[in-house]
Amino acid sequence: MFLPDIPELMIWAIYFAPMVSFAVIACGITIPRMGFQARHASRLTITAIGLSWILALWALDTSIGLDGESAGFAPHEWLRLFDFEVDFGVQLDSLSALMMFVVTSVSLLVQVYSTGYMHGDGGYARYFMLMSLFTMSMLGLVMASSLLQLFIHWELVGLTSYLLVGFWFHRPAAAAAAKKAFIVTRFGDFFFMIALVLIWTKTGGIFDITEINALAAQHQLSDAVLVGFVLGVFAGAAGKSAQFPLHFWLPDAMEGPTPVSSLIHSATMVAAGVYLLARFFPTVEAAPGEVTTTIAYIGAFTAILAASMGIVANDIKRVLAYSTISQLGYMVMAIGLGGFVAAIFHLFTHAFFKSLLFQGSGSVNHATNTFDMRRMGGLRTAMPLTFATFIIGSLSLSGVFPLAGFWSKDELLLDAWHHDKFLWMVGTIVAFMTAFYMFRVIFLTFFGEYRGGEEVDVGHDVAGPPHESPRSMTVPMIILTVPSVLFGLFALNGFGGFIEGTLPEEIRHFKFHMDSVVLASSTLAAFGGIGAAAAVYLARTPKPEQLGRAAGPFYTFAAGKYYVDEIAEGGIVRVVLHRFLGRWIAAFDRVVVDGIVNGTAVGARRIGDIARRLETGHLQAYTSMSMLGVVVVIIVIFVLSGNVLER
Amino acid sequence: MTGWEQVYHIGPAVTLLGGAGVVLLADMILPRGRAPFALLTLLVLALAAGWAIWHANTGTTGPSFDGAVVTDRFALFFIFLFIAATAAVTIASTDWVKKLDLSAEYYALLLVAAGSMSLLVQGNDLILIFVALETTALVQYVLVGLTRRDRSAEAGIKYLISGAVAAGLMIYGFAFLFGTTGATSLDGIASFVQAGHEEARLPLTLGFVLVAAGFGFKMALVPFHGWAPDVYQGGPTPIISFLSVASKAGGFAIALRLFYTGLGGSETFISEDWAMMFGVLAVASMLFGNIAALVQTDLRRLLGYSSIAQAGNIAIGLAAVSTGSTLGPSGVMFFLATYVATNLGAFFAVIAISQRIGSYEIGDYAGLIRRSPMLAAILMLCLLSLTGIPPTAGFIAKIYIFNSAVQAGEQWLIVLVAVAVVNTAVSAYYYLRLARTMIVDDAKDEMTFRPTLSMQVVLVFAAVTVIFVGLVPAPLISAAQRAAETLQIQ
Amino acid sequence: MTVDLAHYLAVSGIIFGIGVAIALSKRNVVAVLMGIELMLNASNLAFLAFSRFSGAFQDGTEPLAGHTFVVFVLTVAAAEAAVALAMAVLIYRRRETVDLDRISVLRW
Amino acid sequence: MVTLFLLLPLAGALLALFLPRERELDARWIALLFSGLAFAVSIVIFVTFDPDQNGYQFVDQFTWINPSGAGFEVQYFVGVDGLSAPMVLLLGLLSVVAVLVSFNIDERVKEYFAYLLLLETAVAGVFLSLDLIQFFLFWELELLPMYMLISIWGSGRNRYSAMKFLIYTLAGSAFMLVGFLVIGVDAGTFEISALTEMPPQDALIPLSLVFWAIMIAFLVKLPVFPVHTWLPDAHTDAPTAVSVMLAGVLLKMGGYGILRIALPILPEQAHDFRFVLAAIAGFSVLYGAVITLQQRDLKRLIAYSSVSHMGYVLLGIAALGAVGLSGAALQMFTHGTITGLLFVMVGLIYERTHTRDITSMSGLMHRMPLIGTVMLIAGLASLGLPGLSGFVAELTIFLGAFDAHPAATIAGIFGVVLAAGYILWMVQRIFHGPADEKWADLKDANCWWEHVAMGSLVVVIVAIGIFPGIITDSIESGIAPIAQIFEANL
Amino acid sequence: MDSVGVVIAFYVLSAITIVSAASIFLLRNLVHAIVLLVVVFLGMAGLFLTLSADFIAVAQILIYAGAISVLFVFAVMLTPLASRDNGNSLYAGPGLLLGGAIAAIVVVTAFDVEWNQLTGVALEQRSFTDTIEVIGNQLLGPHVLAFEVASVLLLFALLGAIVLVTDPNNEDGTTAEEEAGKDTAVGGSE
Repeated sequence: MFLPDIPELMIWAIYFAPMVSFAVIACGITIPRMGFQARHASRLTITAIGLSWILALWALDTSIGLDGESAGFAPHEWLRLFDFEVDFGVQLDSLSALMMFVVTSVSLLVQVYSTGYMHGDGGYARYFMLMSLFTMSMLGLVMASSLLQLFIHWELVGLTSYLLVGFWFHRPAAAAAAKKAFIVTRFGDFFFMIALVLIWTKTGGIFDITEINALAAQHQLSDAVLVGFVLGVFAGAAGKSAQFPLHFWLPDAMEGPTPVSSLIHSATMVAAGVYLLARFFPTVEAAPGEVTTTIAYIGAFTAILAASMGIVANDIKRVLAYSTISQLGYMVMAIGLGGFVAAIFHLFTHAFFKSLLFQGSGSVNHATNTFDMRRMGGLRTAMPLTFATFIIGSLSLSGVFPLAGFWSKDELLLDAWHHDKFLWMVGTIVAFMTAFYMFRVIFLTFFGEYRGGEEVDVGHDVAGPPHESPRSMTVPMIILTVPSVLFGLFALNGFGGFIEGTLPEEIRHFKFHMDSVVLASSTLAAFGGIGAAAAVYLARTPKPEQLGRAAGPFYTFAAGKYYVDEIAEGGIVRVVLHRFLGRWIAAFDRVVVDGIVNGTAVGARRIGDIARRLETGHLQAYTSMSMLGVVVVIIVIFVLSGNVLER
Repeated sequence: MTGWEQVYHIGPAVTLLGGAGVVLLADMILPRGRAPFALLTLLVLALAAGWAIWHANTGTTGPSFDGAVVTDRFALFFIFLFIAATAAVTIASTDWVKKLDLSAEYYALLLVAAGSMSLLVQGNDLILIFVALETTALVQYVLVGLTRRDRSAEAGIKYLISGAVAAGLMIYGFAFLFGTTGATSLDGIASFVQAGHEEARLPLTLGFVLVAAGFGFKMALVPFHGWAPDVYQGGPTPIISFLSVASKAGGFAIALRLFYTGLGGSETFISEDWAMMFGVLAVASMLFGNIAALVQTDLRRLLGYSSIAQAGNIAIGLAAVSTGSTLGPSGVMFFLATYVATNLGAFFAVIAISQRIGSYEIGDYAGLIRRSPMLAAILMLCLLSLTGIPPTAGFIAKIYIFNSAVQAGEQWLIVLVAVAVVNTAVSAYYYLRLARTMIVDDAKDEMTFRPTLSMQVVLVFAAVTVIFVGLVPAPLISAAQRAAETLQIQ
Repeated sequence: MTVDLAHYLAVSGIIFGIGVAIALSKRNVVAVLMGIELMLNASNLAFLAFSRFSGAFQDGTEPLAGHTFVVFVLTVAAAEAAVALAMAVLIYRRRETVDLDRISVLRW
Repeated sequence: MVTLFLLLPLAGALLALFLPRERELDARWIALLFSGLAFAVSIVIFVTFDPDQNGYQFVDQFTWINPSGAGFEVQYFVGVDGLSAPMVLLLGLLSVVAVLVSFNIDERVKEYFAYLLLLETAVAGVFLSLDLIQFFLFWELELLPMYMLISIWGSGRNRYSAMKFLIYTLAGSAFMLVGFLVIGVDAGTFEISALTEMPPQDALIPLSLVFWAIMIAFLVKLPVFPVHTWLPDAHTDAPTAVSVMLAGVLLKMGGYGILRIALPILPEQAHDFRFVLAAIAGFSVLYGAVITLQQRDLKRLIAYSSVSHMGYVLLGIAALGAVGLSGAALQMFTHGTITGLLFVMVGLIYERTHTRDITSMSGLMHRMPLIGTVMLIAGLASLGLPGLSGFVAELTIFLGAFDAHPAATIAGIFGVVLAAGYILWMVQRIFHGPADEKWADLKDANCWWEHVAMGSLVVVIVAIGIFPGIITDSIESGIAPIAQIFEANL
Repeated sequence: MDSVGVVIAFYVLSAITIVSAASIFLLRNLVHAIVLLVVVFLGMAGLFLTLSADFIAVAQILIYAGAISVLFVFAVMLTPLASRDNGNSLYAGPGLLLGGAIAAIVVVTAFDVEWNQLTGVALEQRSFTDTIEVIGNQLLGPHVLAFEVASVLLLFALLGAIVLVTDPNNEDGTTAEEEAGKDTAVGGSE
């Protein structure tokens, strides 16, 4: 629009800049002789991502100039093995350009934030190495032109998520959470991979996303294939985007450093699932209606389920995590309802304010050394900047006019209103709950008396009374308030048209409008939530304990996270897989399969023992054997030759 | 043909038998215990070998003594084997003989055994075969009891009585063959069988089964094997080493001659009967020998069972004989040739080791590789060859004989081969367990030792043969092939 | 009433069977050797009967070859008996027994 | 060139064996030199190999055994095609790695390296042989060094495991020999390429039986359920370098054999039984993975994971399509490097902690970050993480197999999830968690040979993960003729 | 053979031979058994005579009834401490069974097979008048080699028998157990 069209090489540079940073830091760590120091790592990373950000802006600019349509770069050959032909390329259209912009900007801010948050940590260089790797992978994911390329980076972001959640691997909880995160998402990827193999097989070897979408849109794929493919892709997305029933890894993943949560588990990676569905939106649309409805309902259910858990969680980060799940549920619901633009728009705004909120929680943690809200309180005086930014983020998330969250959520609920009133109701309730738990957090954390924090946690050398975080942390937060407040205005400014540029003409049907019922109800829900939270946690009428008691089993259920963890981990994995299947199969292997082998050996020796007893040492046993042999052989031959018996 | 020409045809045998007399004479003439009997024996063997080579080079073939004997490559092949085995045993047993008071008799008996076996393989007439076989047998009985120690005597009497019973069976079988076919010469029997006298099937069957019992005793095939472990354990080891190869080879040679030439070879009305009989005996031998060997702790006894199992392997070649190609016989011959080298190597190593450590228990062989690397290495090589693991001669021999059985083109032969190959896996257990004991386990006694020079010579020779044939088997296979061709009826 | 080959063979077979039975079931070495001699005798009878009756002799083969064979069997039997008895004496010197049931140090 | 690759390690083995005892440690350098030279040769072979050219390259051929008139012509016939070229490269690489990780062997050094190099020669022979009998020879030759290496330098129940390995392989290969003989006899040649051009139409026994007779040996070696139980035992008790070789190249002999022999020679039978193979494959993947989840012993865990991973190879083969087959070949290569690396790492860990019990370890990452990182990389590669070599191979297999065997493929894909489970569980238990006092003295990898061994494999894993084209060109040219058989006729 | 005398002779001699042979099995005294063995040999010789095998019959009497029986008597005398009974071994049952089986097989075969045998005139024409001459010609003619080998056989049987009964230099003071110990290392470190 403003600049000349970006050449392909520059888009690749967006991807390669963090990769170079990663490689250099990796070499620096493993080869001690290079004289690499920790502080180089953060500088390198920030520089690289900064470069990527600038280029991403250029790309976005170009894409806007193209009205969001694909720039159509030719892919490059990666692998040729008979029919297995894979080409890697970059996709520059509205979706990827937007995602690149989101990823690079959030990443850049988080890197800056991290220099403060991770200051003095033993794994400082490693941290930035992994962050570079993550950024690279995420960029690779969003710019991929081939499904396989997308999948590869999909897995890579999973890996970096694993490594970063388990960054403080000495903490058993972190190590366990990392493993859990990886395996649960991998379980989703299982279906994704089936989908990938299925589509390759059924299309005769096509991996190119555009081509797949085109085939689906032209109804050249059978319904069965479409159902299989879409459900598989959705399962993969559900794993990554923490949709029910694969949602339970995300709260645990909060064991990672907070900037990681801020970048990966709120803004980018978890949104990759939504991105994936959006990427295949034409295919999803082509699939039978039941499929999309299923997707929508799962999204809605996830949204309300996560929100209910968020209300009762005491860990600030976990509340945010549940909130993330809930918001992702919104987006998935939107996709399922055909609300392509709404989903992406919400993804876009959510990335910024959720990242902001996480950074705020990190800042709080920096001061108090805890994430437990019961140990906080009254921080608004000690940390005014954090407080202010957190409030803005919360308001945006709650959907208060005219902040970014309001616009995107409104689009979303509008879609629901048009397609399915029940889902709209659910969405509105979730909006209420969102406002409630967000302001519960605010009241518990920033209002009231300070309740003491916690002793120094490993990896942090900050102690003493709470105080404002260093500038390296506050500045990114302040910067993030800008998109949290303003970016909703794009809704008025052709965002929909731009973002639909990626879709084929036939299914572009976005038109910006507002519906008074939806508008009113959502605004009511938001303020109702805020008010309710104020009543309970600020005015303490009714007291939260009373409320909990009143809710009775619901409260217990929600506080127990609906026992999904227990069922999945304890039930399925431990009991079914380990105790039942695993143990029995292992025993079967040991006793039966190996037993037959050893039994054969033992049996052979036994028979050998018997056989050698035939050699009694008595000569006449031997001669008798000879005679017996002769007699038997003669008789057998006589009988066989038939001469004797016939007569 | 003049008398001398006839004697020329059986030159090697005559030399050996005459040599035995010379040795005995030398014992009488020279002062007791001084005479270089071993050298004399080797000289006789060298002469015999020279004569046999002369035969081979001049291509002397054909019957003599009115068809009682034939001189052909088949016989020469085995004569070479006997001479080689006898020479090796002679060299290897020089130390052992020093402690024996009967060295002249020992060498003379060895030479007679070799000579009579040479005649045996040349034999083409039941009478000569019978006499030569009995001579061999009697001499071997005496040899086994030669030390006149307790176990030697027990081994001797067991060997003798088993042998006598076997001989009784065999001669009864000869009677039926003779009576049914009206001939004592193998050619006569062959022409009768080939004429297809189906009505004579029963007595012929009776005859060849009884004869097979007699030969089976020599070959140590199940169920005529009973003597083997006891005799191997009790007899004097050098003599057993001779017995284990030469006697077995003689048994197989005469079985080939009789069944292949005498009974008219393949495609007679009884060929399938006896081929299958040998097949069954082969299976039984392999199974029994290998299974029973699994639990042995005495090395000589182990080798006894092993020899039964190996006899089963070789008998596959006998079973494959019925096809008319030379593969079966050549398989038997090639296998036997490698078996001679392998088994002699193993036995000599065992002798050399046990002379020092005074035990034949497998457990006492622990850590031998450190005490005497050469002996342990050679013994291991021979065990590998017995198992049939490359690059040893035993590997090629097994493959070759299995191949001949498959080439025969009978389904039941493939089953036979399948049993045989599975048995190879079983045999690996005890052969390699021994190898492991020698190489892996810790020695109880760290004192090192070396075999005597004469022993070293034969051991190295055996080892080199095993390896050489394993790598370059073609010449020996060709020799066996050419020898087997002469076995076919002209 | 005629007597032909079958009768002689039957007698031979019975004697052979008795010889086998004795050889297989007597524990005294001398008795066992007696059984073996019976087996040899039985085959001699068979040889002679075949010589006498068999019509299978073709031209140039001598029916009396059976007799010749028997001569050799006799010779071998004698030699074998001699060696066997020497062996029996030898084992007797070592063990003071010729009972085959008790000559079983070598076994298994 | 190819013969040079075969002979170099052998020469090294002999040289090492005859070192004087006081310079025993020099055997390490000899082994490194010769395996390094062989590696260099393998690189030259791989690089100069021309994928666009049909047939075998670098062929050396002469008649080894050809007796007159008998159907037993055996050739020395070696060469590489696109299938064996990567295998040779893998062998060269892993041999060097195996030598490197053995550098601190201090017991019976000469013998150790001699056996190790002999093993390399034997495996090289398997990959290079183009004659069935020669193939079988090398197949069997590999047994002895493996047996000795596990027996002497192994730990735990090493004797049991070594014997189990031996008997299992022998029993499997026994039937293979029968199959080879039946095919060879029927066709009159043992040359693989000739047999490939004219697959046998009819044989003495049903060809489907022949097919399974041959397959059983390969399936044992691969190994798949239910003939896999030798693998965990052998791995657990073997020394590090042997585990590396075993997992890295020996298992590949099975898959290679199927691709080289079973499929091209008996395509119709393979086609008939493809569902059985796929079922075995799919079941093995899940079965192995589920059992892996139960393991507490580090080596057993990786061993069982190999069972699971080699199931993929069979799955790719069962697809009988170009993509599936090349996936199988690719998986063999990548699994070789990955599991090789895993065993190297396990060896390094075991060397330091003297335990393989996963539950007794914790927080080792604090003490040895480098080992932990490399182990993590290896583990991630093993669970099929994109960007590392395992992914490409597994994906290729899935793509190739899905159309033919959807259920088995889905089972295979689920195996990837389970793989994530056991690998991450292992990493978590060993490396993560608080540092344990008892491991306070552990040192990270600090010797150059450890660095080189780890580094080289990591480089290969990453390189192939990112640029699979490095070896796919070669594999494509190797698989194309095999795939053509199936596409053209069936 | 139709001649009544021959038929009667055959049956009588057969009966004597078979009964005597069976008695060897049944008798409990070894010396009595040897006596009966001589009877068997003599009966056999008679049967040989009915087959016109006069030379063999004579040889049978000389060698078997004469020499070999004496050998047996010697053997019995040379083993004075061994038991004199003719007891059955552990394998009497199988032995009897197998003996019966082989006998039955031969008898069945004998009567089952249609033998290619001479009858009547042809049988009469087969003249076994001068068997000695023919046997002599055979022995020195086609079977001369066997004849020579038989001499070697006899010589070495003689030698063997002598060798076996000669005691080794160390006069027997050792018991079986000590021998057994030494035996394990034949030619070993004595």
